[in-house]
Amino acid sequence: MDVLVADDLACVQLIDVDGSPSARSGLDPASALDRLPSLYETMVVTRELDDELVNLQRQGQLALFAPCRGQEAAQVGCAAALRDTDWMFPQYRELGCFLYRGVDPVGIGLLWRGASHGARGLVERAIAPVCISIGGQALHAVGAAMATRWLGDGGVTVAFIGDGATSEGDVHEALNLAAVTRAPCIFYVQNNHWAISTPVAEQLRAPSIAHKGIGYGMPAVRVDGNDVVACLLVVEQAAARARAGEGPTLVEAVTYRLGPHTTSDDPSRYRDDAEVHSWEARDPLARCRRFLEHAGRFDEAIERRARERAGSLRARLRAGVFDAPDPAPLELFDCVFSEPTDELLRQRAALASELEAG
Amino acid sequence: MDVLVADDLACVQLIDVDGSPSARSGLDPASALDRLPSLYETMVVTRELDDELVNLQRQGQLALFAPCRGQEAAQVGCAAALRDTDWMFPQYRELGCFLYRGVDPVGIGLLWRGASHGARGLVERAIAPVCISIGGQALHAVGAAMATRWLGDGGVTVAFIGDGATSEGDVHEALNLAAVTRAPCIFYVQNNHWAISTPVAEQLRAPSIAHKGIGYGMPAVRVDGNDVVACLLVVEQAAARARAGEGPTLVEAVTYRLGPHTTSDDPSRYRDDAEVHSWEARDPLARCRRFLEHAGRFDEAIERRARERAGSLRARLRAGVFDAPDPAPLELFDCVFSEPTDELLRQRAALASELEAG
Amino acid sequence: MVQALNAALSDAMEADDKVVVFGEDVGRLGGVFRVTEGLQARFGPERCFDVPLAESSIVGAAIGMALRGFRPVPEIQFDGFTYPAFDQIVTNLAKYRSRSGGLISMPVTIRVPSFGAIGSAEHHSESTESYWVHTAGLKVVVPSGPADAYSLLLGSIECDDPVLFLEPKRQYWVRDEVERGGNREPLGKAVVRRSGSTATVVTYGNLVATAMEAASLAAAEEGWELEVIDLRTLVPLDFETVAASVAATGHCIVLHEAPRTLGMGAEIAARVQEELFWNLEAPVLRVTGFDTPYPPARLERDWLPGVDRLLDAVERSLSYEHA
Amino acid sequence: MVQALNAALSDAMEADDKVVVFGEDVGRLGGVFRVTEGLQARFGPERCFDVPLAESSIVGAAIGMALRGFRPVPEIQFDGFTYPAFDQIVTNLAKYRSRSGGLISMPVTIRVPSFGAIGSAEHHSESTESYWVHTAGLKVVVPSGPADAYSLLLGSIECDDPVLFLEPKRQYWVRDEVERGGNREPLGKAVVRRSGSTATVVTYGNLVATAMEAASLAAAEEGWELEVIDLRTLVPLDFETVAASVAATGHCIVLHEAPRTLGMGAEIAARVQEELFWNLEAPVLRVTGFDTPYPPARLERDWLPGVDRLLDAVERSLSYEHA
Ligand SMILES: Cc1ncc(C[n+]2csc(CCOP(=O)(O)OP(=O)(O)O)c2C)c(N)n1
Ligand SMILES: Cc1ncc(C[n+]2csc(CCOP(=O)(O)OP(=O)(O)O)c2C)c(N)n1
Ligand SMILES: [Mg+2]
Ligand SMILES: [Mg+2]
Repeated sequence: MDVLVADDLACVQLIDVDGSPSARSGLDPASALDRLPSLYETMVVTRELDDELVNLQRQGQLALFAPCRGQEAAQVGCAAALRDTDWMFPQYRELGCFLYRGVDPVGIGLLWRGASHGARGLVERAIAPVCISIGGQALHAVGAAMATRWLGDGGVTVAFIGDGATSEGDVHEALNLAAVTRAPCIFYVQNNHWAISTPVAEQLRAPSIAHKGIGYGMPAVRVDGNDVVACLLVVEQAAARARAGEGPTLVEAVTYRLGPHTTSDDPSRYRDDAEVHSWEARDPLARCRRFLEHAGRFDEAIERRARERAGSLRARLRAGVFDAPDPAPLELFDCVFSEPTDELLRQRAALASELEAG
Repeated sequence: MDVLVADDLACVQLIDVDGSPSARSGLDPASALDRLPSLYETMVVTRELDDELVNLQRQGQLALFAPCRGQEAAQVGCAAALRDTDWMFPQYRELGCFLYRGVDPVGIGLLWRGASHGARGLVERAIAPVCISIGGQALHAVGAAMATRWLGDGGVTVAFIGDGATSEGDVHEALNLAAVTRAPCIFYVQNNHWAISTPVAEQLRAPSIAHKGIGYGMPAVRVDGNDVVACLLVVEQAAARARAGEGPTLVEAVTYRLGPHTTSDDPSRYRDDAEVHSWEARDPLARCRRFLEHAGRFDEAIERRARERAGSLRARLRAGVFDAPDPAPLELFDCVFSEPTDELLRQRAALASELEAG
Repeated sequence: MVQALNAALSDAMEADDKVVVFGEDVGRLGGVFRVTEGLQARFGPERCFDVPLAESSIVGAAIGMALRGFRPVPEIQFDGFTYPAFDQIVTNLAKYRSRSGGLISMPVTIRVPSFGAIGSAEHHSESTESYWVHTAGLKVVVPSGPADAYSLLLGSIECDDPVLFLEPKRQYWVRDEVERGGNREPLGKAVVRRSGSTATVVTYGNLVATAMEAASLAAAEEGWELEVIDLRTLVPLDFETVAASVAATGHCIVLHEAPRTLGMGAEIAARVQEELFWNLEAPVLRVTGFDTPYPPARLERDWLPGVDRLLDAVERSLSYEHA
Repeated sequence: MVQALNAALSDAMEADDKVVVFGEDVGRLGGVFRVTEGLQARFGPERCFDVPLAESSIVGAAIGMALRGFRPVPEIQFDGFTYPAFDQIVTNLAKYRSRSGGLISMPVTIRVPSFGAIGSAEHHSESTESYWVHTAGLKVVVPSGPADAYSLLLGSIECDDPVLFLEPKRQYWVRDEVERGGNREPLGKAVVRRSGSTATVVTYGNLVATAMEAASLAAAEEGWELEVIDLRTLVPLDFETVAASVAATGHCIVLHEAPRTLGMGAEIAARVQEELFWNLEAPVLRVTGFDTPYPPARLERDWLPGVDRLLDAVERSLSYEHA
């Protein structure tokens, strides 16, 4: 009797864990070499701003923060593979993508401060608001991909999805709809091994997340998510397929969340330090730097520029977020609808007089 | 670069389209031969009662009916592979399963008459109420499978799912939950090629529905759904696996809906007669009969008994459904909760006095 | 009404090539009620198309299309199947504008064949409006007949906010001359379908016809002059029209199919007593469905509020006295 | 309150081995609020366990377990994440008993950390109660403090009907001696938290504390004696307790966090004016959240109804005169 079984799937890798060139792919890193210093710089900046946001939270300046430490290569590599006009649909942890696109970190800081939903500064750079409710963004990305095709602008869209998010019904519906309509959409799963306290092995039973592609009739690739060059090249290929009308791709970037789920979380309650340490040894920043060194492309000026840019953005972030004044409460009524209804105007007036009364 | 591609998957088949034994499986039909006359009988009864329900609808006795013509082998074969205590979770079209279990057709008729939701007589035979809202029943089946294991009763559950239903988020969540918990659950997809007017080719892009198993780490089988022996043996194997603690199986029974989606539907608006005719040639009843003949197990008494039983059940169905009195409206208030609330009693009294007033 | 809706879709698609129509069985088949018939042939399969059987995906994809400047008009095949899309509607569609600080509009009109009284199966007769009306960020429109169906659908599609457009299926077979030419009805205006000074009946959708029938009967048999208000849009609510009427009559009855508890009647009653406390000669009464699941088809006639249940309430209101 | 809830779960699991607890992060981690802490260690991973990240599956699986005789007590991690499970709750859980002609009970208690005022992210502060209260077939319970949390949770688990058990997160950190020993509170009884003759304040959950604070202040500063009613269960609604109080005070104010339109206040107001029309000296007033999405954390204090907004309304009620 014919029973379907799954083949194993190797990770695409161009940079070895120790930073030397890796043979595990048929891709050529040459095309990426020129851009690598700038990717490295964005990864450094991401790491530093991530730290600063954790700091700000500890100082009582943010309500909460979900750090991306460990996932910088997965995020920066993916963002770098896109055009500036390709819409990205983040979950919430994609700081590296935001910074690659040049989003002002102050907007991100104010989001986590609890001063706005969605984050200011994203939409203007073709990034959808963050989608805290897991999975929904995948469908938005498919709809936008269909629209992009109708507009004929040659764009692609990227849905960012966590390993946990793959369990949600919406992500299934998104993969299926994209496959059926051949939408120019890339499903980019950052498998960081944990969904809060749930390990990926309890999230699904397939040999890998990429194996899900088969059930949708969609090509799928596993990539070493701590290898920025591999992420860049794999997403570039997926984007080229999409732009050529060949439809969606599922990319599983295998990485690790080195920090807590959010600043409210204590990961020591559910995972071993040893596991964390083993992934710290695969740190995407160090690997990228060693690879640059191997390739003879590294010089101290790269590191210095990165640290300088990080420093100035940290300062900008702190200045914009620390004790930032709260937004005006009355504005809440202004963007429920395109025009406030009579009822909303009435309620706005009631709150206004409350606020006046003190 | 390693990209996952799907292998082809052949259908398990024991009876050829022309009724001769088929080589397309490693299964041995011998074990099924003794039971085959009785399966054939239930298939004949199903066909006749299906016709009668269509008749009753045409005569204005039913609000609606969703005929199962063409899917008798898929339904009867599956039901016959189970124990009487294994819970089945139907979608709505599973007349063959109901009859195999000995459900009184009057309950089914009254359901479609619009006299009850869910259908009387199912629950007593370990069949869940019909689930008109597509997909939800798959999750109920998984929960019941988990419960069955906790009860240690060695049971399995079967979720009946249409090809269209596979697109719903709930079905994905059910497959994943069952795989992760190794629940003793069989996902039995009747791929009848159409979801109302949507052909299966527009419902998904995978080479087959069975290919979805890979993404869940779940064994999957394609079976010729018009071959009652193949359906029986495949489900028996899946049930044995589940009972042995080896977890769920996805079974795709490839069949065809010969009739309209429901009596309100006019399939000539969306599909060709030629397609329908080609499937009529693969009629599961005729095939089963020819196979019995081949095996030297057929005699006219089998046909006669089947027609007699069908005739008497038709009569019983008509008698129980034709101009059946409506249920008492006040009963509506009695099974909202285990005990009606004060508010419901108040509303019940209000309706009672309305009804009295005439 | 089917023809009017079809005409509105067709005119909207003609006028604006950003309008796209999709859903289950709306393309090849033209919809199970034929509301989208001919649109695929006329505008092509890129502008009117079928999607897989997954309601959350229908709304979720519409959000992405709207984000890129389209005006999606998806259909959810039946009222009860809006529930699988509830999360996308409430979590995303309703909140996208405010989440984006007002930068992103969501001009999405979700058409939903709705309400009961057509003898259908479970989940095919739901009154879903309370769920949407309670959700900030959604507009809710319920036409009661062909002419409104045409102009309100055009008004909804033109509106830059998400609209739940609930079509009373029972009215699908009502035919009426509808003036085309693209006259849109702005959302938020109720209409007085019949004037009267005895008592105010506030309703919408299917039950406008019931109220009109009751009003004729009441005039003929009791000499009561009922004022019948068709709300047409539940959000924004045209409370002014209700208030003006109740101020004059002193009696108010709200009529809807949805279960009583937290149905629209609760909101209207709360609002009327808040703002017209001294005008009322009797409490606002609610004539509604019961707090049970929608019954099987054979029982729906008993369950649904009809002319008698309404007139009973009018009588109770008119004869209301100090306890 | 976390300890009280944990004790109730533990006592229920001890008393009945058909009680099972599951959800996202409830097993290994013991819940993001630690409500299920220690249960997996004590009762084993078959009776307290984690499931994949999929809320519809949590409720759908609970239905199947209940069908086979279990008493599932699933957790949905936050209020806003009940929406992906809305279809299973409304379409199946609420209707299963009636669909099966009364043959199948659904003793499922869905625990939901709920409501606002804890400075959290979007979707973590939703008031979902209106959606459930409007849906026939669901019971809705909202404890306001530790003692009730214990006895109402036991009462809910024991109840043979589906219960949405909405835990006001803001109260999680309130500690109080709770008498264990399995005393269950039957559902459907409100409680008068403070007696008074000036005006009735009807509320539940987080805002009971607000109302109590306002009542002390009003007594001290204005000499008003507010009667504070904690509804505790919204379905079944203990309207008798409300009616008795309003009959005595003639003034009624309903207080809740949920947006105003079709919040619980609408139902209470509609019902009070229906049944106590001549007792009222002023309209029932609603003191509520606004008809906007729940605001970002920094604005929630302005948005949520507090002591001042409540006392303003009391004053408006007491000074209400013919317009
Ligand atoms: C619909 C929904 N359910 C539950 C949650 C609570 N929650 C927040 S993050 C999270 C885990 C997400 O894991 P994953 O998708 O792997 O993303 P990661 O946090 O690892 O980046 C959960 C359960 C949520 N935000 N949305
Ligand atoms: C959630 C939901 N959405 C839509 C429908 C309307 N509907 C009824 S049957 C059907 C097609 C089902 O197709 P399939 O699953 O293949 O089952 P089949 O009818 O072929 O047996 C649709 C869309 C429904 N009943 N439930
Ligand atoms: Mg993760
Ligand atoms: Mg089908």
